Amino acid sequence: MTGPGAADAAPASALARLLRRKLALAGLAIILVVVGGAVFAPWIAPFDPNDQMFDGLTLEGAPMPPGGKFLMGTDLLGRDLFSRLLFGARTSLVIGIAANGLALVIGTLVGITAGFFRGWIGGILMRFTDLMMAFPALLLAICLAAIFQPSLWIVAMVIALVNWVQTARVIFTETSSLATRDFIAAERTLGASTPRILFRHILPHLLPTIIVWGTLGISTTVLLEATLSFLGIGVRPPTPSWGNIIFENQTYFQSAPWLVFIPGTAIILLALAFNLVGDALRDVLDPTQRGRD
Amino acid sequence: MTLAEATMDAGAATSPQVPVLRVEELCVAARTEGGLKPLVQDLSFDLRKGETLAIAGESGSGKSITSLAIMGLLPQPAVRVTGGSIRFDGHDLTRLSEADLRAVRGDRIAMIFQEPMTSLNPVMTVGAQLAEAIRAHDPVSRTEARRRAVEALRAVRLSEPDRRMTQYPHELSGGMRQRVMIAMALALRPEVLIADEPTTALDVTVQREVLDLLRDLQRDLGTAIILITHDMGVVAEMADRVIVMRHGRQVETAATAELFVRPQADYTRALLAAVPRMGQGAPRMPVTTDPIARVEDVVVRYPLRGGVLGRVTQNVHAVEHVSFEIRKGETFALVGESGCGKSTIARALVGLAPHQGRIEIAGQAMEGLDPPALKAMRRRVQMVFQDPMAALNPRMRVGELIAEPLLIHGIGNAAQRRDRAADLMTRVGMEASQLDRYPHEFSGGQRQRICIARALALQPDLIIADESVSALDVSVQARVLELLKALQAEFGMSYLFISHDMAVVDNISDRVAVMYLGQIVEMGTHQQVFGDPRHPYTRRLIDAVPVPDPAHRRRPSPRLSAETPSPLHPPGREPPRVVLEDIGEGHLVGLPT
Amino acid sequence: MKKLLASTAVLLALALPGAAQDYTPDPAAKPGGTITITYKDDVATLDPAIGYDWQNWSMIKSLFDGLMDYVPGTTTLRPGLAESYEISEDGLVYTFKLRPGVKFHNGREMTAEDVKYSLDRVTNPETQSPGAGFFGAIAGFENAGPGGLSGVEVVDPLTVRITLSRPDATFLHVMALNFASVVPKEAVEEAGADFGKKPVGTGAYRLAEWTLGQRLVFEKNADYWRPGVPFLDSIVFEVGQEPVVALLRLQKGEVDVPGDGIPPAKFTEVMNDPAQAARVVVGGQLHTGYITLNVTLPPFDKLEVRKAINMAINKDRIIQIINGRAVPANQPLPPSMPGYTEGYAGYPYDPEGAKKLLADAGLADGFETELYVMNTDPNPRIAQAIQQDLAAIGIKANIQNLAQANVIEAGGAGTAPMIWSGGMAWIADFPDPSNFYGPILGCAGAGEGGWNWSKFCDPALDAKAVEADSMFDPARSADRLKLWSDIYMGVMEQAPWVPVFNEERYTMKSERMGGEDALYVDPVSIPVNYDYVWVKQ
Amino acid sequence: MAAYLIRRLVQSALILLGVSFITFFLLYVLPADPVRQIAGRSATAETVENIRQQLGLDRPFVVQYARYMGGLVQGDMGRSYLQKTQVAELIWSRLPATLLLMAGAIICELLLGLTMGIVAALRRGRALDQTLMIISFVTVSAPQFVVSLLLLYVFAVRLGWFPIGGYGTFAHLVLPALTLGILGSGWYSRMMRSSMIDVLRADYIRTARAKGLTRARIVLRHALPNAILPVIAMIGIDIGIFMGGIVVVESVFGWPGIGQLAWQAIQRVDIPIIMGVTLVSACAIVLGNLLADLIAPLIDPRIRLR
Repeated sequence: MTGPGAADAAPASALARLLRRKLALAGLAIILVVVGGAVFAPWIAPFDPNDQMFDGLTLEGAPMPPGGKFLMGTDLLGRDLFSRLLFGARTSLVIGIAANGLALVIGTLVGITAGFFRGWIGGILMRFTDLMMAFPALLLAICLAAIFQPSLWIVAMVIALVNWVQTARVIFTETSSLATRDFIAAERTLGASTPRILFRHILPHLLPTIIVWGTLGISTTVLLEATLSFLGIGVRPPTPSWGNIIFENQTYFQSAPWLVFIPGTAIILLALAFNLVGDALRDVLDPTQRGRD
Repeated sequence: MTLAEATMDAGAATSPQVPVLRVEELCVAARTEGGLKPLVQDLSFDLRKGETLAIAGESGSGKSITSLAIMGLLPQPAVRVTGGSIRFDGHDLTRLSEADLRAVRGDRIAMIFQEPMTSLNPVMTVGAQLAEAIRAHDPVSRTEARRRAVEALRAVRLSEPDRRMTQYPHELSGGMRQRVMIAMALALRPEVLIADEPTTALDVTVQREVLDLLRDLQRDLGTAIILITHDMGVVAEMADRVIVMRHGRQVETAATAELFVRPQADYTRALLAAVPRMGQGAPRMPVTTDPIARVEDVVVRYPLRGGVLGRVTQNVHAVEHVSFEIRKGETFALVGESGCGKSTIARALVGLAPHQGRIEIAGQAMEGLDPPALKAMRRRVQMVFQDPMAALNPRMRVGELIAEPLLIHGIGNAAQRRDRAADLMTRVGMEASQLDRYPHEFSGGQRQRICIARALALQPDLIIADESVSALDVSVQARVLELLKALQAEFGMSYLFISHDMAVVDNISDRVAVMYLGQIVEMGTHQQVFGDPRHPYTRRLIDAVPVPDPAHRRRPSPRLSAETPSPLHPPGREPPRVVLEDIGEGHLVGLPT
Repeated sequence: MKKLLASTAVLLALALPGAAQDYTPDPAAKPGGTITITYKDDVATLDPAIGYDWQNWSMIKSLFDGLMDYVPGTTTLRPGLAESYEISEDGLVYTFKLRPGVKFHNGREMTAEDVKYSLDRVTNPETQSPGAGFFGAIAGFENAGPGGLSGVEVVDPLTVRITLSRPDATFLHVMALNFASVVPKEAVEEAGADFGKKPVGTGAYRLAEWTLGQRLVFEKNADYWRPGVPFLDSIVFEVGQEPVVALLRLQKGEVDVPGDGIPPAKFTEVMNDPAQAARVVVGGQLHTGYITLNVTLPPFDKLEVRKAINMAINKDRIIQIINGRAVPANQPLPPSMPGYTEGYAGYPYDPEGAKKLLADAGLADGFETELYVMNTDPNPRIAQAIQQDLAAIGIKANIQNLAQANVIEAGGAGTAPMIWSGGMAWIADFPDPSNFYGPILGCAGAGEGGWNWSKFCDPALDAKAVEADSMFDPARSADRLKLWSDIYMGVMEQAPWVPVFNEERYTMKSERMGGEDALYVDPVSIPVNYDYVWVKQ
Repeated sequence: MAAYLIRRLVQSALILLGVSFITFFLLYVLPADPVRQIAGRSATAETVENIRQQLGLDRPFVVQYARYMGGLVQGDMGRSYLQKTQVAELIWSRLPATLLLMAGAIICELLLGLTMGIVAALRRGRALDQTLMIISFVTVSAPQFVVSLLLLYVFAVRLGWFPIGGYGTFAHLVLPALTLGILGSGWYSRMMRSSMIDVLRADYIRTARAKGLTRARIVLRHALPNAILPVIAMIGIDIGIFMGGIVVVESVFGWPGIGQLAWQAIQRVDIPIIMGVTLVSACAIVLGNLLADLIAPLIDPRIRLR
């Protein structure tokens, strides 16, 4: 008989295994660079990200290309793109983590409740989840953003309200299957209370899934924030976020490609990094996914 | 030309003494992070025309790997042949190209697998899978392939072969699927058939039918069979010669009769000694104490819903009007085949299955208890599950797991609980120093001991052992059974022992109830039930068990292929009730209806 | 007082000295050909009573005619479906003589009944016309409904008499608005609410094909009553095209005129290429971009604060951001509008002075406020430039970057302290100074939900405005314009707005397009006067 | 089967009812007044009130909702506030474009994604597998607008292979469909790969090999139908993602679909259009899921429709 393996047990070794994967390591490195850039932005950034510098524009009002005084060029208001990217990383990360964290909490609560208590509570919760699935997510986000008027935290909340559904479904499926596992039955025969079963026995088993969805979800969130910003309903200017940097400059993709493709690359890299780490975490933490590489 | 005719020719053409397959010094190894790990080492044997060679051994002995190596189906690149040769028809199979191997596979060496449930493609009809196997090697027309497929199904005695062709695997029972597998394997009349645990996943009566079928077909076709099995009973019945393997090495090889009578290796001797045999259960003094648990007229049904409004269209009648009692200090066994409702009763007893009727533990009815009282009652009944790995939370340390019931019921402080856990560990034959390990660090038998220790923690009156030894290797099984007996002697608790294995039940139980389709058809002391079975179903069960003795002569029994009736009934309809009649000294027998 | 057409021209000549009296089409113009024009947004409707968009304004002008019209490429009035008109001495009765023999696209001849029906229809609340308010001077407007306007009478099949309840100097301009277009009753009733999809008018083109959300095709109206026009056989309008994409297609020769003009993103590139720059057409617009300061919300109720903000904005920098496609504004009216106050310097850019004014108002440490802005480029950028300018004098303005509807709502409700008007800004409906006052600076618009987002209401100025609008006599035109100039100077003294710039329109045409440049930046037939442009073959 | 269909349809109707209610409510509380948009700048307060009454927007929320649903039941989605056109007509005229784009995108992503997934599964652990998986990660991580702008820039502007924007011919479809397809393919390839790896490990694949079938036959006839099952369930969900995401791609490529319609309507609070588009999208999602559920048993006979 083969056991499900060590992943069920020791988290330390999970980290060790994670670090052995080159791609995950690359992802972690990117995340560290971005987080570092965000945290130390005030010290690294050569300029104030919101300073519309006089020499940041040509006389005709065109932005400056990369090189020279401005490492990555300037934007349409003559602000230093590199500085804005650094500060924008803060926004994107905050949204990524806050929005996704909130979505994860909502999704987990709904999923675990619906999965464990079948019957009418579970039924209602899952029907509601179905209903949310039927909403065109972006449309819903646009409506919510219009109602609440965008600010950093509102955008995070809107994204969370849209994004929890997938998590809820996954957690629901996992909880339902966990609830039928023998060791949960064993707990019941021992007389364990429902909260004890939920929090001591089921929740720890969901942690890998939650962690994985947490990391994978960050990339989705960063992208959604960028999309909302692209549509003009993201965080408030002049606060830079990677999404609204692109939004503000999107039509200049031909005359000033650096304004679109540098932040675009940054978003891709960050989302890629979170995806790589999340995927590796799934392999390391989730025994059912073991060995797919 | 039928299969039978075809083999007559083949049988006449070759001498039985020429080996069709010769394995020499075979070594198979797996690549792991820690380097090459040998799975099979220096294995050599000959397979002669028309003979059945059994490769027997417990899990991890390398017997299945050997069969995959012969077929060229090792999960490469991780596992591969590292030495030796497999000679077949003048070629070394280990050196053949994939294309050449493909020509051999299925056509000249065929294989059937342990899991009939998963070995057929679920999205293809039986007919398509059969015809495909034929057309892969014989360039015949579709119609001809189909005709031969029907022929093959008929040869494995499947009823309505034409209809089966259009059915999907999930529409067939396990036994029927295994027949389809056999038909597929034998359709092209291979010279060698490798049967890897062909009956392990089947119920004992179905196992009987499949074994009979294999033997009949071999007799007709003259195919050489390599039978991979862990069941010494199957070996004794089927094999001409036996190879006993352990840890990837050949321990002993001998003619079957010889091996059973005069085993040479210590391991073989120990293995044979561990095999439970019917009729060896020591006669026990009848237990006449008061009942600790009483089950009265218990019914468990699960509704199946359907239709537009989700109304109940059918009920699964899992348990139907079952009554019995378990006395203090006795071992009461429930036997029966899969789906007969025996586990459902266990679940009802611990409150996991909603039921009608009355269940009493130590004189107190379970129905209508408030949560605290129910919790208190749960202390008195504990359960040991079939799969110890699944029953132990893999994220908790063994010490926590064993102390968990104490914690739940608020007994003692942390130190006391730990002491108790350490004590229990030693009671079940393990060491207190292992308390901080995780379940996956233990072997299957050790895990089951941990489960038993956990069940003991609350000093229950009744322990329910639901197929608790079925997943274990025989040697481990024997030790766990010994442990259970010893613990009973020491603590005096009762067991409800649930098993499909007649021999095990015969060995451990004081009283036995035989279940069939949710109802008890016969109940009595183990001497009564096994010594004097009255109900036809009980007899069929007992007769079907393979006896680990080559000298044993089986009573000729009718070759059944009837399927088990369904436990599904529309609402309002109930299955006919079995009425039990006491034929003396508490031996209850269901009247045939 | 009775005037024929000739004297009308005199009146107009007084308004705009030196303007042409009528228009002579390009002698080189050749008939025939098809052109392609693109727009980003979909065409909502072609119903002249309803259409009020950038893209359908000029389309409706080509499908329909009103009693009055403008000389192509100018702001000079000329007669349209009316051959002549006379104005009573008290300025309250206008009698229009219709041009005979004008046919609708459905072949029926247009009569005075149609004129009355059209005016009744546009003022009927059931029509939900966004232009109904322009006809407020016609007698019986308050009771307009299914019964029609009491002030509009049919004298005979070719004569319509319109009675006003008060003198209105802008009335002839109103009659040139799209909303005053003449529509055939039977076609409107047949199509019902779908008249906007099946327009029937008297215009130079008729609608040949409309694939919703994709394209419209106009084809030449061969029976058009003006001889010699239009030149083109047909016009294809493609909608849903991003301006940048439209310009790329223009560069590839797939598009003749980008309806939304040259997008900022391509501006420098186009201007730096002499070959392309040669095809760029520049024209003034009757447009002003401004910031409203809500005078009812502290601290904007303090004049010093409003003046300080006026002095804090670096208009040159903002114009640089939009690639210099505007001129700095110092008053509500754009320079090309009659009544513009020449020589007025406005508030200087003087952050130090602004700080001082703030200190005088007791706000030396500045304050925090909100700046509402519509969320389409370049408005958020302009808002950020404004934000930086305000920050320089200690005012922290948070930007509320919202969809158009939400900004309008906040402005109307009076909850928005500051609004940058870009994207929703005032482009004059007709070339008259009064058009910049009533709804956006007068008391009438200052109520809940009105378009006067400053909530600025000065009864004295309002009284002056009423006086100016009653000066219908062309002879007093100069006095009237002076009066308007005074009104706007009065507004500037109280500084409810920060006029920022007057945008200039930069558009482009393909190599093959003919006709003088003014047709491509027509101040009235925005953006293109389709009737007079032609294709070089 | 019929009972299953009916029950699913009833369920779907309930979901749509829920969607309609929530959307209507969100639009009701939206801080923007559609009447001001309709009435225009020159309107008097009286005109505004008149119009408000005519549209019934002065009534309580419940009445408004009931009126809307009453119309909807009779197939009337109302008229656009600003365009005065039947919403049904507006949506109907744009739906083909969106459906075409969606079909193109789904074909694109299935072709790309499934091929990548299958190849990666068969070459598991090799360099090709790693490369394909990194590619699929990049596509999953790329924002729509970056990819669409990039494709537009490279293939339309620079190379001139495709028209820059618009609608009509197959060439117009390529870039927008490719954008959506590339973005979606990453999910499919990853899902297909892991599903395929699972299936290739299944007992019946071992049986198929033991029968001596060719590799191609094993992959195509035995593994693929089994591995594709989870992917089919995904297509239903995918439609939802498309319906949301189509706004960006349609606006970049000037594709006359309902995404653009929705975006313009939101800008102007044209409630009937927003409602209509939301309901049509929700319908598409619900139908997509239903379709996926109906297709699955055709491939896998074990799945019973209950």
